[in-house]
Amino acid sequence: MEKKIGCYICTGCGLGEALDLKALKAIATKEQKIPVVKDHALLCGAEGVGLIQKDLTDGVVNSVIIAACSHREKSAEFRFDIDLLERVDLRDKCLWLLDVKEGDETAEEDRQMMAEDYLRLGCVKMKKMNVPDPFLHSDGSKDVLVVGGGLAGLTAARDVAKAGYNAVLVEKSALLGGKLNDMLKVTPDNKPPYRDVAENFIGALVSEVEGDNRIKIFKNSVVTKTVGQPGQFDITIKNDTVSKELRVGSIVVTTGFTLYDPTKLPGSLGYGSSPDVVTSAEFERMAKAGQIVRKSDGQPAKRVAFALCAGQRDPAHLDYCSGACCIYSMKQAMYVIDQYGQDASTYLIYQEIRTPGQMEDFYRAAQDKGAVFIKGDVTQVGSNNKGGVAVKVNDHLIRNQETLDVDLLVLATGMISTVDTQDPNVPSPVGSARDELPGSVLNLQYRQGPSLPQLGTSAFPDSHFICFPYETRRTGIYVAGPARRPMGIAATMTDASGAALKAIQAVEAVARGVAVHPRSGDLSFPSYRPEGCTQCKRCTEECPFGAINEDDKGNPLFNPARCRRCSTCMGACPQKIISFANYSVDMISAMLKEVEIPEEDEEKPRILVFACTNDAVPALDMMGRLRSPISPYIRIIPLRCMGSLSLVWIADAMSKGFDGVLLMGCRHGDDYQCHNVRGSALAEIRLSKVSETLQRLKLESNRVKMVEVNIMDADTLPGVISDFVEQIGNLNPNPYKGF
Amino acid sequence: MADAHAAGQTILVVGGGISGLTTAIEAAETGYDVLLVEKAPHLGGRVAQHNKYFPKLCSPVCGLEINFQRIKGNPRIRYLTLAEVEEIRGSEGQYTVRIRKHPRFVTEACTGCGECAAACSVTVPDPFNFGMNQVKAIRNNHAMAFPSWYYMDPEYAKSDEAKKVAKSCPVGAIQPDMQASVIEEQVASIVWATGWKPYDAEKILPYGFGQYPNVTTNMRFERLASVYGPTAGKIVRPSDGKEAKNVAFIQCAGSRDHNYLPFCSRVCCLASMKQAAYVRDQYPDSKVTIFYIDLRAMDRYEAFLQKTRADANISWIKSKPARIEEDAQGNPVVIGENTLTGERYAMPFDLVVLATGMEPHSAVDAKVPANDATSDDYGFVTGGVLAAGCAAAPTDVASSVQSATAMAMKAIHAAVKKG
Amino acid sequence: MAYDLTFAKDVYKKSEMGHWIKMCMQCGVCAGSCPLRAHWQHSPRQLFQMVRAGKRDEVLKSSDMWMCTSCYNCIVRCPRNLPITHIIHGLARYAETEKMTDPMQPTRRFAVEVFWKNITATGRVGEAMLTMRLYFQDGIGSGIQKALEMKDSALGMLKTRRLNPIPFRGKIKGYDGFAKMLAKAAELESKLENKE
Amino acid sequence: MKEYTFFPGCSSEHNASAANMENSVQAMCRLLGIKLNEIDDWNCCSASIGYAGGGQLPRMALSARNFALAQKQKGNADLVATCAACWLAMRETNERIETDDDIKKNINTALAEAGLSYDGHIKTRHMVEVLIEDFGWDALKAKVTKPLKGLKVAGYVGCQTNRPFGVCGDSYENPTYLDQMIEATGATAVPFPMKVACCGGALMFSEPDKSCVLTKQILQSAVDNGADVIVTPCPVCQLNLEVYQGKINTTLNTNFNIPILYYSQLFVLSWGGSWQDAALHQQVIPAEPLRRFA
Repeated sequence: MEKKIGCYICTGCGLGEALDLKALKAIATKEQKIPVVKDHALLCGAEGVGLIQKDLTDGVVNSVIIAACSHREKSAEFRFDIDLLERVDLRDKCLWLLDVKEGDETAEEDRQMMAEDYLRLGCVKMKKMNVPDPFLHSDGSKDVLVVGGGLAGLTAARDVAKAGYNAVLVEKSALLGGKLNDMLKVTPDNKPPYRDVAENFIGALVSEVEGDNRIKIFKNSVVTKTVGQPGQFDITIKNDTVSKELRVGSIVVTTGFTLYDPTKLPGSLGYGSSPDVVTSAEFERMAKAGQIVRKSDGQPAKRVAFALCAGQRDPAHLDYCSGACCIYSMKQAMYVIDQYGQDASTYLIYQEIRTPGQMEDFYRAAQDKGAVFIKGDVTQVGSNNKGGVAVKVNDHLIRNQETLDVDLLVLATGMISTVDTQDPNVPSPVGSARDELPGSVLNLQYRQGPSLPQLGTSAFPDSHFICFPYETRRTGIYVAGPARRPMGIAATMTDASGAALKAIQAVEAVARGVAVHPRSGDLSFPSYRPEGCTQCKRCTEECPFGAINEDDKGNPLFNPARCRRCSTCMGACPQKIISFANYSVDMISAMLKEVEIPEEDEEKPRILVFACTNDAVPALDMMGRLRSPISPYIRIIPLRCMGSLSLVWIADAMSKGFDGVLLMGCRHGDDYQCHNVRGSALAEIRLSKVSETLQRLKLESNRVKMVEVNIMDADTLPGVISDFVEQIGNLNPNPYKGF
Repeated sequence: MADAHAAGQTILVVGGGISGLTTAIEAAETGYDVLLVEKAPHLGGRVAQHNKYFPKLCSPVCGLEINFQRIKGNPRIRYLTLAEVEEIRGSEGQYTVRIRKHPRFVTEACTGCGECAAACSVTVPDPFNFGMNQVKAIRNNHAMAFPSWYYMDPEYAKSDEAKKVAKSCPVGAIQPDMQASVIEEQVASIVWATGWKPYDAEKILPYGFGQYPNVTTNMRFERLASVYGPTAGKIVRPSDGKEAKNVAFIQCAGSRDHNYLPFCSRVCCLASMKQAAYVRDQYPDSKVTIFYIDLRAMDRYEAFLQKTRADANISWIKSKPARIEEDAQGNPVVIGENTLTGERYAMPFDLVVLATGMEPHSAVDAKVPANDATSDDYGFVTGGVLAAGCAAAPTDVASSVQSATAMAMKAIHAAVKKG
Repeated sequence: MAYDLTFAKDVYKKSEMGHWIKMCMQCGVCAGSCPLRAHWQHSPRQLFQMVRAGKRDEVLKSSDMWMCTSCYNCIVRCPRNLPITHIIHGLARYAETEKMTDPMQPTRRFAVEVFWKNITATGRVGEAMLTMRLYFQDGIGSGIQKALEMKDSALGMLKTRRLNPIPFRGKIKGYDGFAKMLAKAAELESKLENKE
Repeated sequence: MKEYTFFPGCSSEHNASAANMENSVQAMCRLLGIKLNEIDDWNCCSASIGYAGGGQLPRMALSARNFALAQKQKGNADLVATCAACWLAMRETNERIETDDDIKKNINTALAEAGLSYDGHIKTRHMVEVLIEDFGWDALKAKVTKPLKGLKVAGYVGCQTNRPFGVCGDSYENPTYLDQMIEATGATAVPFPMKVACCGGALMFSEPDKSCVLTKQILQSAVDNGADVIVTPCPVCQLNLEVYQGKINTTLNTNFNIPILYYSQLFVLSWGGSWQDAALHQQVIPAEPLRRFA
């Protein structure tokens, strides 16, 4: 398709008064050779939009440059049915960011220069952009694989099917239902009445799933291999005898949890010292069998103590709270009271009672039934002369150390995810129990390994994002339920439904060839020039989403459907051979080269700012809205993500004559805010090598600086910028000016 | 199927906070048409008023910005601001809803240039900052507000000045005579995501909020700690502007209490730990005391509790204070029993922050207007429509988003059934 | 004394409003609300936890319950709606019926031996007699001393005709029925207190 | 003329400690047009301290007998009490009888011994509720002929007219009805943080040293806030605050000499009643600051 570019300049919001329109139009037409250049006093108004639309309808134009306000404004007005649209921000980041006194000619001139540069950048970018040709495949699948047939898996499979998609449900054991099969009753969680234990509903759910012809069920089976990408995941399902291959579009992992190994608990909790010290899971099975008795002699267990946080919230064991144990233990205390009535004595020994939300009702109900709550610790467990268990309790609330004689001591051990996780930054996951985990649940054939990335030190394959809890580093793969994070029954069902939604959303996105969050709808994807590749593997190692595999020669093998379009690979490539149709190393180089660099004697330095489009650019827009002025010498070029930073750009900027380069990326480290996880961190690492480049050019290393910018930094950012401008001002002008 | 879209398959989402935004965007990006209805002038809801999120201490605006970009880029989402659902008829699959659109007095032509606010001489207590400062009667709530169109207070719209100010708008976007309008829509499913409001601390009489200036609430404290708040982020005492370096947080102020809100609001413990960090970060020589009944840092949030515990200048007292008095210096004095030591204390502080709980809007000013709507004893929605986030239960942001995504799934089920 | 619920279950059943004790969540509001907090050893919520821990002697022998001035602060502030004032009164009464209270506990002596006797003797409070009994319960000496301490006030009361010079007062007209009623009530009460 | 069944309570008897309340209340009612029909042969309500000697049933039987007599003599007309303790004890008893069937049964078995029975349905009200609800602020203000201009009064609500039932739904922590009454007489209600603090109540008899400390704090706060007099609706509070000032002055070396009055005395005086009508001659600590209005 031949590009027919039209450039439309808005003179509203004071632009007309502040800027020399004729000069701007001259830049577009004469200098940049844009065939159609028009202006309007209110481009976002019906008339202005009509002006553009007419040119599009008449076929005079098929690609549009709008020189007006920030791309964050008026998006609805400027939504046209075209492939290429570029916004040049003359208002928010130029007019509103410059403090120009009436009649101050120098300042007015500086402002005009900035506007002209931004118009140039826009024109060059448009000329360099190509229409992305979406990644589509004919042999894709929209089926969803659900691994694990417990509560979460059943819920996910059912919800996928109800939405009109096919689900493949793989269950390791011989029957569906998972942990709930062992439960006598279930906690009410977020369904009223919150006071009462609820009937176990797993049977109904299992038959609903087994009766749904959209759900294909594999029992006694595991996934031994997962190859490919969303829309084209080829998985191998193996039961003891045969292996079977099939293709699915996306994956929900719901393999649930195992409980912390009670034999690893401190001896003071007495597990193993007596058959009458049991875990809550063991107690639940006893209750289900109608056998709330001493294991030792079969006598009725009317006096039962529950030790909460048996290993949880203890760095030596599990450094997290298991979320559901308080409520779960209250439920079990109710079993005892319901069975033995007036003769029952139940004690819950706790650190903090955690019954969030409406579950406070359940806490009150447990007390109302007569359960006694003791804030304190179990300091020692022995046997007593009555053939029961003697529990030494340190009661913090009445500062009292007493023995508690019971028939049973129940240890509420904590949940551990059954998902194998990995994190290059974290050597070994917490909780030694993880060593005994079975093999990988998906066994991903990914360059970056078979497992799912874990969250920090938690060993859970959970999301780092508060706002986007389903965003993980493996596109199209979603973990739900206690496999992702310790949680109770209602939370598990909610989580599974959410994951099911994300799974069908992913297959729909792939079918349309668009990206999912954070660059939802982006049609572009990376490609490379094989002849230029040196097999350095940086792209395959650095991709935050493990999207790139390697072929047998060590060349990158892109999986566009795994790709989130962050362009980290592009920045990682020392050969500059990775690019997107509408975003490339060459494009940014060309843009920065187009900036007018005044002669040295004009004493008008030029400072290039690379700003992350996610947080830094909005922060700059916010500065505009607050009218907090910055130096007229800076030129801002937005980047998709700092991860795309190519050192070539620094070199080009320097040889072009820029006096300094300031990079604005998102916070990295443990609490990183980079929407692409590693982008800004990787940029920082690359930058550490920039000094070589600068030395080669005989330039001071402090001409280049990277800063972390938070989206709400509009208050401090002006200072950051002026400090850098001042710092550059103290250096001699870049000697390469005018070369 | 997802690719067929008969009319009336639209999903109505009520509430444009983090939950409503999520349901709307996730459903739209899966291929469904969504109508998002928000009562306030801007989207973003309660989280937009927060300074930072726990446990990462990052700005809510960061995630909101991404969501707003997704809305801007997605023609499947229609949104209405200053709009309320007045009536719901019919049932899942075929609802008819009546929506009232309150006048904004500013049209979508607004370019956000700010001329009108400059021309406006009338100021009002800023509702966005809980009235702790004054703002113009025509404004937008904050520089990152979306949509960025200004709005005018209805009272001011009646004034003569409003008509003059209207003339000051270069694009003629201001219409002081704008009227409310009512529309009807056919939708397949409805997700109620009306969120929560801070419990009215004045009802908690023993703590003297409203009586003692230096007793404040956690939501007010969020604004106090925000650089875009009434004090430009300086944490000071309302009474005399003195730096608040000795700050107490009282948990369960209104929550877990039969006299007020019997349920646990879930987030307050973690929110106070976060706010303790605000104080400690701003004043290295500050001291923080947290009064609590049980510390509820569920699942992996435990790590945040441990991190906070590591700070020796933050002390913890397991006690629900009985009452607050004020001493001669205007210091609130917190009185109660330390339940772990048995000691009776009376401790003065520069500032006391009440960790007030969540009152669901669906219990007070956003009840579901449908005959078959059901809710629990506390006003959380349990039936008749789908409920996401804090309309269903008190939850933190991440859990709200999970809930909202799940509700997008349930909403799609209804749409599929219809289609 | 090891943990045991026998005592607690007895209190739940027999002590006035005693069954509410199991609902306490140990927040401590009652303690901070009590005007006598400087004087007791165990706050109400501690007493409740002690009851649940089975500490019968410590609870019943303690003088803490006898510190209650019936100000009702704890009741209106308790987040769990426990009628704390009544529970405390109930525990005091329970201790009394179990003969566990220190007989010399001043409020116990006043309430049981002086006040109750006084009102049941005639049907109404005889203030003068009440005061005399109160002062002279430890014998003439300390009685005179206490009386002298309050001499001026007493004279003032007499002068302003707010104290009856004649300590003895007549019974109410329906005293016989009144007495029978009380006897019956007491009988039913003890049945209640010893019900199994 | 509004009529009510009346339960004066022991301290309001002739020559009893609250005779000044009783006399001023009677005068107040005459001026306002209230007829109080006293229950014939009433007995002590047992107050709250009755718990220890009587326990549950005997304690409530006492109040129940009063209700039974009232019902027999005056039907179910509202029963008005002037003493906080009586009002509370009667209200509690009635509430338990109406809500707890076992109590109702047992109480009536006991009442039967006296040939009586009671199954609830009599509303117990405090005199101040009658003034506020049945007459209203305007009516109370309208009667003022001698405004107590310039008189600075600390309104001491105390405990039992405030908790757990409260007067006219007023706040437990900061009730305002008493201040409003003071202002209604033309006097000034001074700020008084101790208005709902406990004076030590019944413990004053058994453990005066403990109670005197509480009483002292209340007196101190009133004085610090510039009050000429303290006004209260409660006879126990009145007695503790007035009669123990001497003891407090000697034991806690203070020198209080502040008159402690009843709201009813202020009304009577401001409504043109005489010194005698207001029973101001019955103050142990003379009400000198009110002289100029007599």
